[in-house]
Amino acid sequence: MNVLEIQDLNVTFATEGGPLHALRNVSFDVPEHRIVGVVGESGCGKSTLINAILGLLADNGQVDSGRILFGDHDLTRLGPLEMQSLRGLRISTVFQDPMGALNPVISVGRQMLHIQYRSDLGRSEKNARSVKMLRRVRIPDPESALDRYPHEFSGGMKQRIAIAMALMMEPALLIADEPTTALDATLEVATIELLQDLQAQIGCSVLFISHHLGVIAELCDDVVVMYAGEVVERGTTRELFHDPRHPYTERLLRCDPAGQSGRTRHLPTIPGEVPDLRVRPAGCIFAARCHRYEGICDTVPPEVGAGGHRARCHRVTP
Amino acid sequence: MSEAASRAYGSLRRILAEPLGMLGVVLVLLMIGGAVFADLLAAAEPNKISPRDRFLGPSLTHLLGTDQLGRDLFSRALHGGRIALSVALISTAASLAIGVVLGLIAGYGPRWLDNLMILLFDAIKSFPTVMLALALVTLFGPSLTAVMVVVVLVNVPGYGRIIRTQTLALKSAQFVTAAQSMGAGTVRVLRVHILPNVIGPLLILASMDIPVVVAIEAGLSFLGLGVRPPTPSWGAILNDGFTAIRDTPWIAIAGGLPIILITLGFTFLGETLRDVFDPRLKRQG
Amino acid sequence: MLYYSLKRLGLAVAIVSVAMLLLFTMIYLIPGDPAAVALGPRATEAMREALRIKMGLDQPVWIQFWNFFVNAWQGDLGNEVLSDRPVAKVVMEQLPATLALIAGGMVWSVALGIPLGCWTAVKRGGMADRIVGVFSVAVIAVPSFVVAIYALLIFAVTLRWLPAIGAGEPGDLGDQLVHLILPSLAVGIGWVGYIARLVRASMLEVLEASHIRTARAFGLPDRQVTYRYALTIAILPTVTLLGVGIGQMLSSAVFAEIVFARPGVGKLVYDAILTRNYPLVTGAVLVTTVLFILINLIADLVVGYLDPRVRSRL
Amino acid sequence: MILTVRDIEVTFRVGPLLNRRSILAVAGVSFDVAPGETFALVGESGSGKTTLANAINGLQDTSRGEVTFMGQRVDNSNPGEMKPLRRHMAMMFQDPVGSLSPRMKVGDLVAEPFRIHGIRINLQEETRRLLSLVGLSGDFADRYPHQLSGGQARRVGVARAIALDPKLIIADEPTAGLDVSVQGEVLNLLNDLRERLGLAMIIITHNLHVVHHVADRMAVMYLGRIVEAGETEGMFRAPAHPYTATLLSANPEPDPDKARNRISLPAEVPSLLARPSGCEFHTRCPWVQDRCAMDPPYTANGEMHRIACHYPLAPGARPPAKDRAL
Repeated sequence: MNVLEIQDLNVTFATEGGPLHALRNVSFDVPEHRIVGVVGESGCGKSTLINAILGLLADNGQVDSGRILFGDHDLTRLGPLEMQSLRGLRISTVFQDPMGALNPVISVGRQMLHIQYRSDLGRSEKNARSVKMLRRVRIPDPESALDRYPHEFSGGMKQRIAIAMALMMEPALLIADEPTTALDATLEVATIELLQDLQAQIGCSVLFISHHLGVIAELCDDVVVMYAGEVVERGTTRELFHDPRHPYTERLLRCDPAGQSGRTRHLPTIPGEVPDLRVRPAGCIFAARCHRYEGICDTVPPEVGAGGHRARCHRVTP
Repeated sequence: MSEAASRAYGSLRRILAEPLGMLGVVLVLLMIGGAVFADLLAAAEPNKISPRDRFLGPSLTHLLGTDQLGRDLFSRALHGGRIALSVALISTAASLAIGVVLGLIAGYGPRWLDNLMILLFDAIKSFPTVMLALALVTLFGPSLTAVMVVVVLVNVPGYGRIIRTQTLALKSAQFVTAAQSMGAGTVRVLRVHILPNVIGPLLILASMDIPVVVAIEAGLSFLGLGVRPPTPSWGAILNDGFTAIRDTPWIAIAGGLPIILITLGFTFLGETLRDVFDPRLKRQG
Repeated sequence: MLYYSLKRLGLAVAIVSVAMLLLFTMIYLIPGDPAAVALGPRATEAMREALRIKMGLDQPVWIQFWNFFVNAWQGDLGNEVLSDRPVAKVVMEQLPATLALIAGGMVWSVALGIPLGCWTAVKRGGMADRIVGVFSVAVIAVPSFVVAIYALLIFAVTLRWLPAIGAGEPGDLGDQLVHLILPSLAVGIGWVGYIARLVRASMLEVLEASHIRTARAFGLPDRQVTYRYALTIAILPTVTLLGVGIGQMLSSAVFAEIVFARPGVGKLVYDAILTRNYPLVTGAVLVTTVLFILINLIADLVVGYLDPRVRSRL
Repeated sequence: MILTVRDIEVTFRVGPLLNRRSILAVAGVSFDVAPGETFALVGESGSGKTTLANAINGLQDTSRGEVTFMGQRVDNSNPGEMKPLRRHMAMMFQDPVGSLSPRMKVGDLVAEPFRIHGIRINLQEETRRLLSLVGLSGDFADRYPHQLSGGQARRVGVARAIALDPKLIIADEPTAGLDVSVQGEVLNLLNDLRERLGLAMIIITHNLHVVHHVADRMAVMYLGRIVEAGETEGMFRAPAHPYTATLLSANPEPDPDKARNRISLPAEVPSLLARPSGCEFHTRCPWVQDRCAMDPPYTANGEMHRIACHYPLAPGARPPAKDRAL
């Protein structure tokens, strides 16, 4: 059973230099009770993907084709009000920037109260739920925290409050957009453990976006690798990290200095740059930087089939 | 140099592509042209009194009519543009020069100097403009110089503060620290790294301030505290018209119309300049 | 908050003091003998000398300034030349009329500006946004005295809808309000534009903030996000700007009072200039300046109170 | 030694006028850098590593201690005295694009060190030479910073740093803001240049794995102090200070089978305004014992491997089991 199925999703933005094809034929599933990681470098389309799922694309962006299935709904076809009724209740989100994630002029308690506006509980019961949730994310003295304002908390605590708010209505799907990137490494570990614990308790699925391979390897069950708006490889975490098939995944894993067990003076890199998405190459998106490039890569875009461990590459037998 | 020329041409095209920018350019050129070629465009002497022609309504010989002394209002309005524009340009340039220097000193200098300057800026700014102008004109006597001193006094604190705030922000920018770490001195840092980054937005703001300056000059002249009669000034014409507003409204219209046109022209132009060159400024409202 | 308030208060006192110093310097720099100027050419040397002593002009500069400074802080701005009445009293008599005019302008600008700004921010890019944008720029650009005269010409002289001059019958509130409409419109219309633009700009900025994205992602209704989460923050710079706006309206009020022949501080100063009543001019300038600083202080304190980030600081 | 840092302290005064307090951002740091060596300063935000770099470079006044560069005292020196020495000590700043003046072209940016020091030379030729040295074509000279990618901007920063043939480069987070695939390029470039030009380098970073591949020796900082310093190789093999061990485990290898051994520190970093008593790490240390809250640990200067801990870890130590259920 999949909580979320993304099928052949295409998103374009109207820009001054012409249409920018930000997501191309993106397909993957988020199964029940699993943590799916989306990994990619800057410009790979991670943020666009989240905004498309949440129905929060900027005014100049639009879904051209494809479906985002969430339960019985196709999220690309829902009106704003229907979408709004899902957000916060069935799909929740934790964003990257803990400093700006909470409204600075409304107290934490009120903000948590507002999120529960769809619940029939009385005010004191709602507050009790907020306190319980804050306690679960290990905020010290949660009762008094309700009356405090976001600026009175440290960055790590703010991010934990944001997590508490996201999980308050026990959603079926939690989208976490680089939730630990802005935190120090030692706090990052604690936050990830917290997410793991809460996911196990609530039993939701998580779509976890990160550029940090180590974090993905530790936290996620499945991984989707994105490059320049395309899914280039997907599989279980173990498959992907032990047996990377797409040349991009392979090289990305080698680039991570943490992956070098011994000391080397010369670190591997991926030469070249991400192509301009306004003029997509006719063939494989990675062809220009690929070390396993051959003639066909320039002309025919590789496709991926459904299911299992897949890579979008001509050199990989499907 | 051709690169700069083609850039300038490109900017001009972008301004003209906006309807408001186009309107602004046309209005400004019209008013400047009218002022520069006033003698050619209006046959009549602006100050020639002819008692027989008093209070004539608009006609082909007198496009905007005549005033209580029989002077041709069209000619006076065009010549009034000279006064308004020269006051605006001279005093804006002076305010810019003083404001930039003071702002750089406040922003880059020691903390106590900064505090002192800000206090001074705030104190000057807290005089209501017209009140300050009235006080100064009372003390120095009505004259164009007094008007320009008022404009400089009113503008400098604003310009100074903007430059100071931006300088303060850039002072700790990494590229400034980088230059300092290479051994760049204060003068080099200010000239090469800070000034080019703060001057552009200020020039745009200053162009949007020209209507304000025109308004100060016209306002003081309207109160009889600006240029001395019989020098033609829009404010003075407006005052003549105000005195006779019940019977001969065209005099007031002749005085007010050029003020409206030039302020709108410069404002539309400034707005477009800002949108085209510095969209960030828009945020500051 | 206490520390913040004290700091703002201290700053206001410092600004008032510097403003007094500036004003005193200007008076001191007048070319010629103030006593001679005040008394006119027919006065005898003895009369001038008497006035000089009375005005304290025989003392050294710093003592003159000190006296001016101390007296001014105590509300003693000297006596005016014509009737020898205390300047402070004369100015205070005229102040309510000016304040009513400014309050009227403020009502116009707030009642129209904030909804317009909010509306155009939500509907940005649309036709209404463009029209309001041009309107805002236009009313900001055109000087208030031109607006005053044209309004007088159109609504009072030509259409005869509204009274042209005066402040209305004393005691008759309705009549006074009718007389207030045109002058307060002339004073306030530019600020309708300013406020509409500022509210729009700061709304757009706040609406892009990541906490607004978070609120949307939690499924909060659009109305709540716009009015409760965004407008409460976007309104803060508007309050500060209103403080500044009072200063500009004080300037516009001078013209409005003259054009519409209303009583008020502006008219008072204008008449004082024509009669060379210098103590009255400087006194009135000082009073309006202090008023302006005071209103800005209040605006800062209100912003501080509305913003928990400031409120909770000491 | 090309650079000697002895017991330096940097104090900041913070807070409102009536309630001004001073915080110790750098609290007595000592280390040496030998010619041709790469030394790494590692720490998280608030550890004082960037402040320390600025103090060495004379951009930040110190309240105690000595900094000696090429035999000359440079702490608290005035700009005039410092200027000749700046030729020999170059800085690279965190933000690759932000450290380039936005309205200057790359060519002028690379030529700037020569202009500042009044060196008469064929600037155009020299600029091209430097750009090619960092792997950029001459066409880049006409670009503006905002037209560069992060990696390219970083290369321009390197070209500026090596322009005057310095003896020492201080690089603050040289890989910050760069994607993993580009990080390697910059580190390789720095390594190459160091070997070719014989420079000494100080690398400041929070990422220990970056350090592993470039630094000969390293020091780990916490709340403005060095808690452990020594040979990079040895510290990676057997971290002795609990904080070093935590940092090492915090950036795990991208391997799902190995990643689960991370050491978690739930408590927050203490404020510099309220430094903990005794060993300042005791509020977060998984191995904490009673003595740690009372006695500050002592470190001797000049030893090859310095550890500020009462109970240094044995190689491969795991934190004592703790109750994770809450």
